[in-house]
Amino acid sequence: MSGDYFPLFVMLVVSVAFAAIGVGVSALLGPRRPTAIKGQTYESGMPSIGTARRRVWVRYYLVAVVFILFDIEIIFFYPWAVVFRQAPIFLLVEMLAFVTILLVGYIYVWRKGGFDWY
Amino acid sequence: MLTVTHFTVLSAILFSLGALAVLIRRNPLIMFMGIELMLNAVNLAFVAFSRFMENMDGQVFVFIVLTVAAAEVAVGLALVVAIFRARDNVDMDEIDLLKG
Amino acid sequence: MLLTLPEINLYPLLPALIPAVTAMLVMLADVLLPGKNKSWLALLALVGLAAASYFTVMLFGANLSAFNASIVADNFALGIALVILGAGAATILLSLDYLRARQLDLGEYLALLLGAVSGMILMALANDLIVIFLGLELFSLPLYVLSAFWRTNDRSLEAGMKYFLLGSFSSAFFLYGIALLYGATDATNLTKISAAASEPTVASNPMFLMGAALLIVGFGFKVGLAPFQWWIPDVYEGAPTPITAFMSVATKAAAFAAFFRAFMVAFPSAVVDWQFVLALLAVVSMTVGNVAALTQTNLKRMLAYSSIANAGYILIALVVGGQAGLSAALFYLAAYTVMNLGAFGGLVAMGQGDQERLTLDELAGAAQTKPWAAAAMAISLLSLAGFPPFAGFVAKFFVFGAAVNAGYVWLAVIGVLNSLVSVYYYLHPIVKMYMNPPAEGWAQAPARAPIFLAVAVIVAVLLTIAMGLFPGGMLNFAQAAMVK
Amino acid sequence: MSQFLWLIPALPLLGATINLLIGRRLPRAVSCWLAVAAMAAAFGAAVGAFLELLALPSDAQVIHQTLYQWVTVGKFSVDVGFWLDPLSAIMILVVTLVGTLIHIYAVGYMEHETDYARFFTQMNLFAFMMLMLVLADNYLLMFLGWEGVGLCSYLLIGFYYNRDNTAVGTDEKFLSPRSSGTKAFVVTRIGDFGFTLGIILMFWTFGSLSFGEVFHGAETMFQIGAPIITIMTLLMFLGATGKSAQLPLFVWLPDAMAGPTPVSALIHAATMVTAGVYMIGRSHVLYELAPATMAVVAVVGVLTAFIAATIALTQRDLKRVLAYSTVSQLGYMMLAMGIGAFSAGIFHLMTHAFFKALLFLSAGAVMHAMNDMVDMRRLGGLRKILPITFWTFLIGALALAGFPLFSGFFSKDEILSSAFTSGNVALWVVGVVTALLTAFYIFRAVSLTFGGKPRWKVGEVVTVQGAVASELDAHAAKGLHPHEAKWVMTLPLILLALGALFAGFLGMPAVLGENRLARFLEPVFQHETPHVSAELEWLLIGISAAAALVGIFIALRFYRGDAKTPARLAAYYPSLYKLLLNKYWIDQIYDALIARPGRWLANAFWLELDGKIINGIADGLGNAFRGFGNSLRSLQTGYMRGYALAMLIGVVVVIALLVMR
Repeated sequence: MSGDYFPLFVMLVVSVAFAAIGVGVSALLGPRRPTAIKGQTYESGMPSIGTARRRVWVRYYLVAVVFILFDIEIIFFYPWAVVFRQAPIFLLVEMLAFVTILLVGYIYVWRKGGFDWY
Repeated sequence: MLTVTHFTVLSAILFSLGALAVLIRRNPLIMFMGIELMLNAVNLAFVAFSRFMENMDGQVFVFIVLTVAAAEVAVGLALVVAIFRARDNVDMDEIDLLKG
Repeated sequence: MLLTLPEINLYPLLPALIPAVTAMLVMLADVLLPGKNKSWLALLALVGLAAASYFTVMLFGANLSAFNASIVADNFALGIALVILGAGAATILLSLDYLRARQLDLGEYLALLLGAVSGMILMALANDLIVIFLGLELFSLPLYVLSAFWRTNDRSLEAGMKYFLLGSFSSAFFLYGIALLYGATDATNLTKISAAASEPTVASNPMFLMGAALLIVGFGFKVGLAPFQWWIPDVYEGAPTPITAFMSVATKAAAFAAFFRAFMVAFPSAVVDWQFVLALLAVVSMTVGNVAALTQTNLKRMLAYSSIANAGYILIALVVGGQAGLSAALFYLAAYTVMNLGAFGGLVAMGQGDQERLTLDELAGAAQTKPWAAAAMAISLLSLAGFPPFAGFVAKFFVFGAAVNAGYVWLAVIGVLNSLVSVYYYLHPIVKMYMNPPAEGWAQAPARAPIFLAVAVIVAVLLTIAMGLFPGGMLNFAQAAMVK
Repeated sequence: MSQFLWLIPALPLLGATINLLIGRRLPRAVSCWLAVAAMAAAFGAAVGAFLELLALPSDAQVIHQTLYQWVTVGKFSVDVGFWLDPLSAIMILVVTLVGTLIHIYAVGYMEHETDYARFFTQMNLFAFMMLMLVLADNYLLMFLGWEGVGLCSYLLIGFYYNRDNTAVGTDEKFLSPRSSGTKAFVVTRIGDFGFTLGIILMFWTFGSLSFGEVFHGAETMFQIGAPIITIMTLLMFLGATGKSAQLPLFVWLPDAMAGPTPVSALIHAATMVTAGVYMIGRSHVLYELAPATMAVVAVVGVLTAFIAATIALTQRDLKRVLAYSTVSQLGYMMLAMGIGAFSAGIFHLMTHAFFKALLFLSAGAVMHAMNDMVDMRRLGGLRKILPITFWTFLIGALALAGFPLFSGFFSKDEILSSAFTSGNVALWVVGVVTALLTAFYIFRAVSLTFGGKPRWKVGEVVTVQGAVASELDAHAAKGLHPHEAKWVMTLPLILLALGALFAGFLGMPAVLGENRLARFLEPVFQHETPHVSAELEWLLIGISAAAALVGIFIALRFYRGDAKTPARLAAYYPSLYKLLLNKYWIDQIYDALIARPGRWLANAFWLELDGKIINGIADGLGNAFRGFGNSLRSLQTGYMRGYALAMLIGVVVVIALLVMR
């Protein structure tokens, strides 16, 4: 039983080692001359403003919640995809019904202004 | 060799930890995490039973539970935000207008 | 992996499905159609509930089941579904002016309410623990939101938060119970659990017993049995009054329906000796509810404690079990629904603008300023107190009679003692309304109750009287209802 | 007619409904006379039913009408049905006749009351409930009436809810109408609990609640002395002690006098309080199977009669004298029930309904004339001013005292001689002594109220203690100007006086004539009057008459004109006088036994109680429950985490209970 997972284990070790070696070697060998500007948080080239530990606009929470709700529905797609070939028409109709319900929610959020980015 | 008992015990421990979090924390978000932990402990039990009884139903239940948990998160966060807006504080020990 | 296609027969599910579809239609209509005044959404919602009621009635006697027997539309479930649909419709009527006075959004409210109705009916129809759980969550989540719906009001928010945290806490226990039963019996279908439990090894498995115990916890929380009743007073007081009315009757009906089915189908009394535990819970609930209600001054809170006590009375019917217990419970739930809606409806009608008259002092002399609301409340409260000839009296007689017939004389005696105690607090508001000079600050000129509200309250009161005077028809119906 | 039995209760219900819905908008006269008309029509219907009953052969004198099936539990069902036999026939005649007269009287008595619609609604509703109680063909329907009359009584005692004190012109402290109503309700509720348990036990035993099936089952299934029947009858008797104000639950009735006087007359004298007696008479089949219960009933009855009579000796409030007298007379009726002299008890119930209603209404006429003042120390000399009232009161007093040939004489004598001939000499002795006391206290009242010189002045303003003169209504502010009332009040007095005079001839002892009433009731009670020799019967009649005459004589000597003799007596025997004046400290004993532990319990839970200490069992029990309730409230802290913890404990307990078993 554990034999089945051995290749997976090897892959895990290799990938961790690869990342660790890359970071470790550059940290050891690279020159280090920190300045105030270099120490700043990377903000895609924009100058960063204020502290990161501040209140976030509450609309972000709304986006997060909507994301969670729609994201979690994806889990139903996996079992569905696994058995899809066995009864394609039936399962397609099922999934259409499912997606339609989601769509109602989507339209509602949209019209209520949940996605407005002002 | 792992038996179903191990999983049952683990899930019971996780469940108790979650319940404990509800009891000892005052921040509703953390209490809520405790509740999520309880639900996931149940998920663990479902998966374990499903695996050992070779009955796939249990795994499907996990999906359902996950969905329900997500919906609970949405409602819970909304409530926390609403309360925070109303009173700038979400300490559950200070929310006691209703009593007696 | 091989897929066996499930038989899809949506017909028995229609009572739950139609409210859900209506909820979606209401949501879409709310956001897609123009216009400021959305009152007609209520009409749409009522039409949906009427359609669901129509199919519910059509399903009577057919005893259909669907989805591998995880949905069973027998007469008991359908009777409960009718009670829930009626409660939902009454709540909509109670809410219209309440919401307008507080400038709350109607569309959202209706969608949530219809969602809750759908979940409750699903729970009543369910014959599978997972479906029961789904139904439970489907109605709990909207109710959490509805409790906090008056979101500028601190009490409403607090009610929602408490309800939410305690509710999900108890749901977790309930779910854990399901998992344990699944582990012990390899099934979540109630009939299959019952079959598995006939093996002694399963029945004596502590996991199995613990699962059953956790189910009691979950159901006990929803119906408001002591010691899981803590949320009830706080949430009932804080939630918007129409929602309190809805919760007190519909939640109870749905959760009791599943409670009855789970314990009468899945755990035959020969296998698990749960009667004693439930009898104990019934006694504690009745006593705690009635005694704590004695000192309340806020009517919503008082009715909350009364709802705890009533959960205890109904539980007696479950302890009795069998045909007699089932029909007694169905009648009691129906009677409780009409009289509680009458009482809460009267309470809503007492308000002016966004001000409510909830305490005994505020209600003083209401018979002069709001004679009709006072009369409706008086009749409903007398019925709740078990005074003949109202519905509550017959319902209590029915439950206690079934208990006596089944040999639970002691339980009936405790019930009677409790209902005698309860008379005090039910009578107190009546005395205040009829025997005290009007409280200061309330308009002397009787403002007419809004028409929708009046319709709901009048229907509830008439039913309270009719079910007391002519319980025959309803009773025959209740007796015809039985779990297959 | 027999199909229309339901009309008898339905008519007052109709009256109540109309007055409830639109009474406020109707002119006063329409509203009032509508209520009277409803009662009169019910009386007409009752007479019709009675005549039809008389036409039936005596071995089948029952009219049974089932309206519909009310509730069904399993194979057993309860009907809404009416049962008219000689017993219920007498009751409906009394209720509707006396009720009609009192309604007429009330039209005059309540003429200054603005809330007349509420009053007549409740009075008619009461009549409906009482008729349901009496006509029911099963115990559940009877229970409906039983609860209903209790509710109406409660509402009507508290009719003057906005007054804290109704005792005009006296320094005595009485409960406010609201508290009195509550007290009545609470105390009778204790009795009702017993009654309910009795009904449950009956249901459990016989599987039925209809009179026919229960009595048939009792006769065929049980021997005399069967324990279950004894328990059942005792529980039902507890209900009767509450409703019919017997020891130890009689404390509510005197306070019930806070209601309007027509209420006192109708509910707390003539009809409702006799419901317990009627119930025992109705259930005589069960009671005859339980000799132990019968003994309890008899002893409780005679003790109540005696104790209430002694308390009545010293009361200063005229209505309270009558109230204690009612308790005492109800004790006589219970005594009759207890010794198996059922028809004698019903006979006394009937005569008492006439003469006690008469006494109350006459007292009401006095109050009407004297601006509601009923403290006898401030009355006196009214004989000339209120001649009709005086004569009617006198007739009522003679009937109550058992003066020969007045109605009360025959009925009381029948009870006493039944007690003697059934071998209960001790009961008989107490009964005769009580009869003497009765004659004494009622003629004390007659003397103090009507005799002697006025102890009041024309134009004197009498008020409730502590009231400010400026708050009086115009009528009361003018002071005392007593005059005889209008015909609406005097006519009922005269008609009732005729009843009090002649009702007794329906049940004359064998040596004087024929006991028609007992013969009429024979199909119900199958009771054979024991044959006694004429000499013994004459002797017993003589002793009864002598007791009455002696009592009247002493009272008239004592209270002739002045009140000095009793003062002298009080000086000689201060402790005895004080004992009686304080009603044996019964309220105080309740306080010590029940109220104090209740408060202690509450304090034990660290609770604040509102500091009002009111006497009586009502508050004692109430406090105990309230204390319990407050302690439960204090658990409901509002802290959600506490709730979660409590729930978790509950989870553990439920698991433990289920898994351990």
